[in-house]
Amino acid sequence: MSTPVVGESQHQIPLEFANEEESLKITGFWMFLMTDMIIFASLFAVFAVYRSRVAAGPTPDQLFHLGPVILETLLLLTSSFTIGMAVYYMRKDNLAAVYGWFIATIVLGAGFVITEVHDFVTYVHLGATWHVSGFLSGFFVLVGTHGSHVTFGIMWALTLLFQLRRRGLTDITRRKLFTFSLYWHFLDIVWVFIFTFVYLYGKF
Amino acid sequence: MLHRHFSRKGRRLLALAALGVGLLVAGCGPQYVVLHPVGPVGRQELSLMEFAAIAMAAVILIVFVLFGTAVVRFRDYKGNKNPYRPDFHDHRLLETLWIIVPAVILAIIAVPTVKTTYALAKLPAHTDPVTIDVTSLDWKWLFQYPNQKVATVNYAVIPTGKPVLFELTADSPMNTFWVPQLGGMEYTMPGRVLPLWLQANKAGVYWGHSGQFSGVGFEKMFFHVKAVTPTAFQRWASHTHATAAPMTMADYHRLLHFTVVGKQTYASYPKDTFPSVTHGFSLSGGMYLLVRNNPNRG
Amino acid sequence: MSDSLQQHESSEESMEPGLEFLAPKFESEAFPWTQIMGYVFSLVLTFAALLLVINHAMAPTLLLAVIIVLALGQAGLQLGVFMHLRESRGPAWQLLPLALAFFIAFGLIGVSYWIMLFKTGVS
Amino acid sequence: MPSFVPYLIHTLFPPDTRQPTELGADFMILVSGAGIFFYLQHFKKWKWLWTEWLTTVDHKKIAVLYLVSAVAMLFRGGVDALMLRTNLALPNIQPIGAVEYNEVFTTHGTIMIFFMAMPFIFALFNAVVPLMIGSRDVAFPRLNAVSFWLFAFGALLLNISFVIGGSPNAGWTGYPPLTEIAFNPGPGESYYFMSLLIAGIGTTITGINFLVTIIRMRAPGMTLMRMPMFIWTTLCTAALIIFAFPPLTVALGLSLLDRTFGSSFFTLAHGGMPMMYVNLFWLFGHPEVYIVVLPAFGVFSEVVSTFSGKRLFGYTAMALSTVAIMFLAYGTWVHHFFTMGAGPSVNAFFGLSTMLIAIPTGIKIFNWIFTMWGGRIRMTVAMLYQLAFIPTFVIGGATGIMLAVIPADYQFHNSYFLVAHFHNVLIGGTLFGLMSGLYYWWPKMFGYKLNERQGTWAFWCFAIGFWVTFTPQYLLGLEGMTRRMYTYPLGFGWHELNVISTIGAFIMGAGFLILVYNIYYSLRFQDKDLTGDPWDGRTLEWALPSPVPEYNFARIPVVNDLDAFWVMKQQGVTLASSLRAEDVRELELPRNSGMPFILGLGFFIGGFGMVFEWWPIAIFGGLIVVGSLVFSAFDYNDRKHMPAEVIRQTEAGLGRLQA
Ligand code: HEA
Ligand code: HEA
Ligand code: CUA
Ligand SMILES: [Cu+2]
Repeated sequence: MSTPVVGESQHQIPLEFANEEESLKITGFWMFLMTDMIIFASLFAVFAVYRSRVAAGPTPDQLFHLGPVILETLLLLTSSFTIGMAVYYMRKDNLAAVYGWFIATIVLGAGFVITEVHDFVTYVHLGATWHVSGFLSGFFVLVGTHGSHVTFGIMWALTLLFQLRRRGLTDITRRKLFTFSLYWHFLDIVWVFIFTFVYLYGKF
Repeated sequence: MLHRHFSRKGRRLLALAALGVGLLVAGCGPQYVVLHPVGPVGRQELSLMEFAAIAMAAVILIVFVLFGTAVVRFRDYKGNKNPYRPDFHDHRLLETLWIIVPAVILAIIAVPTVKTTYALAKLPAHTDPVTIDVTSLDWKWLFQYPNQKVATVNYAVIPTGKPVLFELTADSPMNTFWVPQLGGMEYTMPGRVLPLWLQANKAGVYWGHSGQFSGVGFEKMFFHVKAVTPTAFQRWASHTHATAAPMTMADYHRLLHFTVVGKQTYASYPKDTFPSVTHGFSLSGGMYLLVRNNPNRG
Repeated sequence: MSDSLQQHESSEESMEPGLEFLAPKFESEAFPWTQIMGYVFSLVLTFAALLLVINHAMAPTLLLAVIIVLALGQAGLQLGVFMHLRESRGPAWQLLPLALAFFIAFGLIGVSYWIMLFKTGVS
Repeated sequence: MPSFVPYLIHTLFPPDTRQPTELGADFMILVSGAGIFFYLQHFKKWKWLWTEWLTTVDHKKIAVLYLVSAVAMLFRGGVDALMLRTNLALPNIQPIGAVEYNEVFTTHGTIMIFFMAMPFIFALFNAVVPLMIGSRDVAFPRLNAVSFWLFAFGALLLNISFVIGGSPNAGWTGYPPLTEIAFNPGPGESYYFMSLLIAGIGTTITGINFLVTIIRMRAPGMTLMRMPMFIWTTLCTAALIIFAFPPLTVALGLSLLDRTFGSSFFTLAHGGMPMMYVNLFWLFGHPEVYIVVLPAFGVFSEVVSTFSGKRLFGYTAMALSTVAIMFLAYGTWVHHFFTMGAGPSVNAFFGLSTMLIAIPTGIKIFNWIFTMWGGRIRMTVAMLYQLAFIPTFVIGGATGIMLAVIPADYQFHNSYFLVAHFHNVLIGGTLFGLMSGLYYWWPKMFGYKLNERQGTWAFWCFAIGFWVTFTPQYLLGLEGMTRRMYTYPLGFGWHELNVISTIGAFIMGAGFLILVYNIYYSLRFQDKDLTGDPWDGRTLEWALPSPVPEYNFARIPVVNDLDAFWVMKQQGVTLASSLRAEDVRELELPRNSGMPFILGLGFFIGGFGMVFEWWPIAIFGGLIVVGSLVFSAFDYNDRKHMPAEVIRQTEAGLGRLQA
């Protein structure tokens, strides 16, 4: 089905790019990531402006504890590495290794989400809901949007796991795994900025 | 000679149109408030407007002449003797020209624009302005005079020949404060005080209106600015302070209701009804109590 | 054999003059060194920022600038190492929009902030 | 359940929806709905509807769907406009009161921009972009259908607000705190936010789709600098969409959170900051106005060169100026709130960046004029719109520059001068462009031309009506009349000009009626166009028969120059004359799918539930959405084969296959 690519590079092109249509989807996914990036940028802009609008609520410094945040960062960075390894082994046609790294990614991601939810619940118990101030609204929505992206990613990964089991590494499942990895790394990048700009800067 | 006919008819039409517009604008009545400013702010804005309008007229003229010529000369009719030149599709000189000419025109407009923008942002030096705190409410205007201590609703009195500093805020959705004959508008926003200075050099009553839609009563947000001589102004202030009733907190809360009211005058007003820097930006209105009787719907 | 939606084969023939930098590059390695090094560096960058902040190592504005630079480094790392940024079939068209996206993203954050500072003139 | 029923009635049909106009609308909707139902039932067309239209992923059919919706929405928005103008015709007359007027101008603006201009543009994109670049489809056919259904259901959601629950009433810009629940209880504004969110997702997908289509799927040999100008503008529009819609999504989403879940983004209290919404909205809103005008520029570029019989003048400059406009469009948004006190430096910066746009736009204007220069201009309806466009748009642009003169804008802002400016560019630019494209590409889409004589009449009504309507509004602005007033007192001298303006609006309305009749008449009586090239066109879409077969190109053409088809005609080798039987191969085409429709329906149901805060319904809708996504993740069967023999027969039937 896949049209061969002309010329020298044919044997070097990974299978997920080899099929014209599947490779279109990768380009399309990059474009999607750009829109998502602007979404996050808008939320960052909101947060930047609202950072000092704490009304009667807590300031960032009073609110944040770095402990859980460092844990979340570690989990997410590691999962970014593991999904990178999954793609590496995918290109080596090593299905068993792909499984291993991929499942590790899902588990780490789940760990991230659980930690974050726990963290949020703590804040809410302290009375710091998003109703209280512009700052808290900005905070919860920025970080929460990232968190729900991760959650969505985990669900996506599960459907993908299922497809991998049924179909093995075809050009389509490869492309899907590859786009998933793009998504995941992208979330990692966003997190790094959240970590820096929300949490670390909050501790100034 | 079809195109001759066309262009003569066109010219006649053009002349007629010009006459019409000319009559409307040049002989314009006093209702063209933007064109009849009575103070330095409005006047500066008007002169920039005129300047830009002239520049734009030049641009429009150039385009229209070229466009008209092209259409008249190159229509597809039998016997059109004008050359058909399908390969005429690039011309370095022309293309440079229509980058440079607009750029120059824009530069000419841009310089005074920026200058005036900065100039209007500063109060004239060596003047002590009268300060008026303006709060837009649903759907009325509250004017408070921090120095004279009086307050009015839906009208303001200002001295002539002096800059007046309006400090604008809102205890309601946004509006803009606009008195066309004095000068341009500025938003009134909750949680923020924006300064706007205006000046009237001629005594008179000038109407103002909100420029930003704020619900069903928005259309009724007309108010008047009465410019009187400085002595008359002082007299008015002290007379009002002495004779009118004071505004209580309850009065203020009544003003917050979604209503349209007439002119009102108060001898004094509770502090904290206008956000001051020391108080942060919290009005004591308590808008949220009033949700129920909102006539925005039905 | 059947045609897909698009019949033409591409890659190098559609590389237009001036756009050579979009030529794709594919990575392949016998052992995942790049990935591992990428991981290590990402940890280093993160903890560097963390330590700087915890120790209040410099003046706040400078510190903010430094940790943002570190975050940008991290972003570059993820994009370059893990996201196979330059890979594509045909020209790597994602590069141009990506550059634009970064520009717009930072522009909109910075300029929004600038607007909301309200450096209103009248005083 | 007697206690349940009054509650339902009160929520769905609150008192303010029980007004004569709305009851009339209810009635019309019921009647036309019933009419459609019985038509389908009687002629047993349900299956046809489902297989041919609701599940289609063919870009040409999606184009038709977009077009039909856009014309319907032009009608809706136009009727709204006539209601506005009627109310303003004379001082203190109030055929409709304040409450309704506010709803009407809000829906007028929202519908015209989001549900008329946007789908109209997408109709043209879908109809011709793949054909122009020599491709068999867009990059993601199924997502293309998803886009359409998200748009359609978003539009439906906004449109039912008029009869169920209450319309939005805070302007097309929806500034808080007026849209906050404290000032705007009831479902109206939630409808606005929800429907724009849904349609916005669809639009974003369209942007991605066409961007990828254009950068990846051009025919061999069609380098960037050989792309037709319409493709350039589509490309830049798509890029604008990708980067402009996310801020809108955020602005709408945060407002919805404020309204429904009690967050404090734009509220009066709790440190909320309404201006941030304004900032985000215009971060989208300004690019948006170029999103709707760039495609029109593209149409004009095609039309002017076709009907002047000349290559587009200054092609390179045209392409680069499009790109320049795209870039600059992101950097000017603050000019919509110069009067919000951001300070002279911010204002000066954005005033200058705004003025800069005049340069690339001017390049375009002059290039169009010089395309005509030395040509032979054929006065078709499409070309008439082009001719009306140039002077109209230049004046609209010039008044735009006057608005960009910051201190002048302090006086112009939100006055009728502004209203006149933006109708001048939106109608003179966008609407005229869309009309031009409609007449130009209609034969390609449907296989016959629209009647030119009637088209000319409609054109003159639109053009003259336009000037009569909006010239007086400039003067009204100078008289100090502000926008969004449902009526005005006598004594300001505003009535004379308002009467004239209203008369003009009705002249435009007459134009619209003629247009509708023109479509109806042409459908019945116009001859079929058998050539596929009725205008002596220059670009690849005219190389195909009309209407175009499902697979577009039996064999993908090779492009050697700008105006590919023109060159082919010059050399005497068109696609029609050169296709041999052995060139035809079996094709793989996208397979129809019900998923996009179901997904859109899920969004609609979920959105409806959100609007009324009926959570079971909202969750149900959400589950449909998730279900369709999961389904399509596991659906590997999304293509179908079209045997070579079928294609050979089709082409032979069209007389395009060499024996
Ligand atoms: C199709 C839509 C469209 C287009 C193309 C434009 C084009 C432009 N617009 Fe307009 N605008 C709107 C739609 C559009 N606008 C809408 C809908 C609003 C209001 C929204 C609302 O509040 O509801 C608005 C509001 C608006 C404002 C805000 C005013 C206010 O709220 O106070 C401003 C201010 O700067 C502005 C400026 C401009 C400028 C400078 C251009 C320029 O792009 C124009 C450039 C073109 C030319 C200048 C003509 C051709 C050029 C030449 C012939 C070359 C030579 C020219 C010179 C040397 C000047 N517009
Ligand atoms: C592409 C966009 C577009 C288009 C095409 C139009 C078209 C028109 N607009 Fe619109 N307009 C906007 C976009 C547009 N507008 C926007 C964005 C706003 C701002 C909204 C806001 O403030 O939030 C606005 C606001 C606006 C106002 C200001 C309202 C106010 O501030 O109070 C006015 C007033 O005159 C107006 C008039 C018109 C008229 C007369 C037309 C005419 O061109 C319409 C022509 C009519 C038709 C095409 C159809 C006619 C229908 C029939 C003939 C059927 C008759 C049958 C029956 C009556 C049953 N518009
Ligand atoms: Cu009177 Cu101008
Ligand atoms: Cu704009």
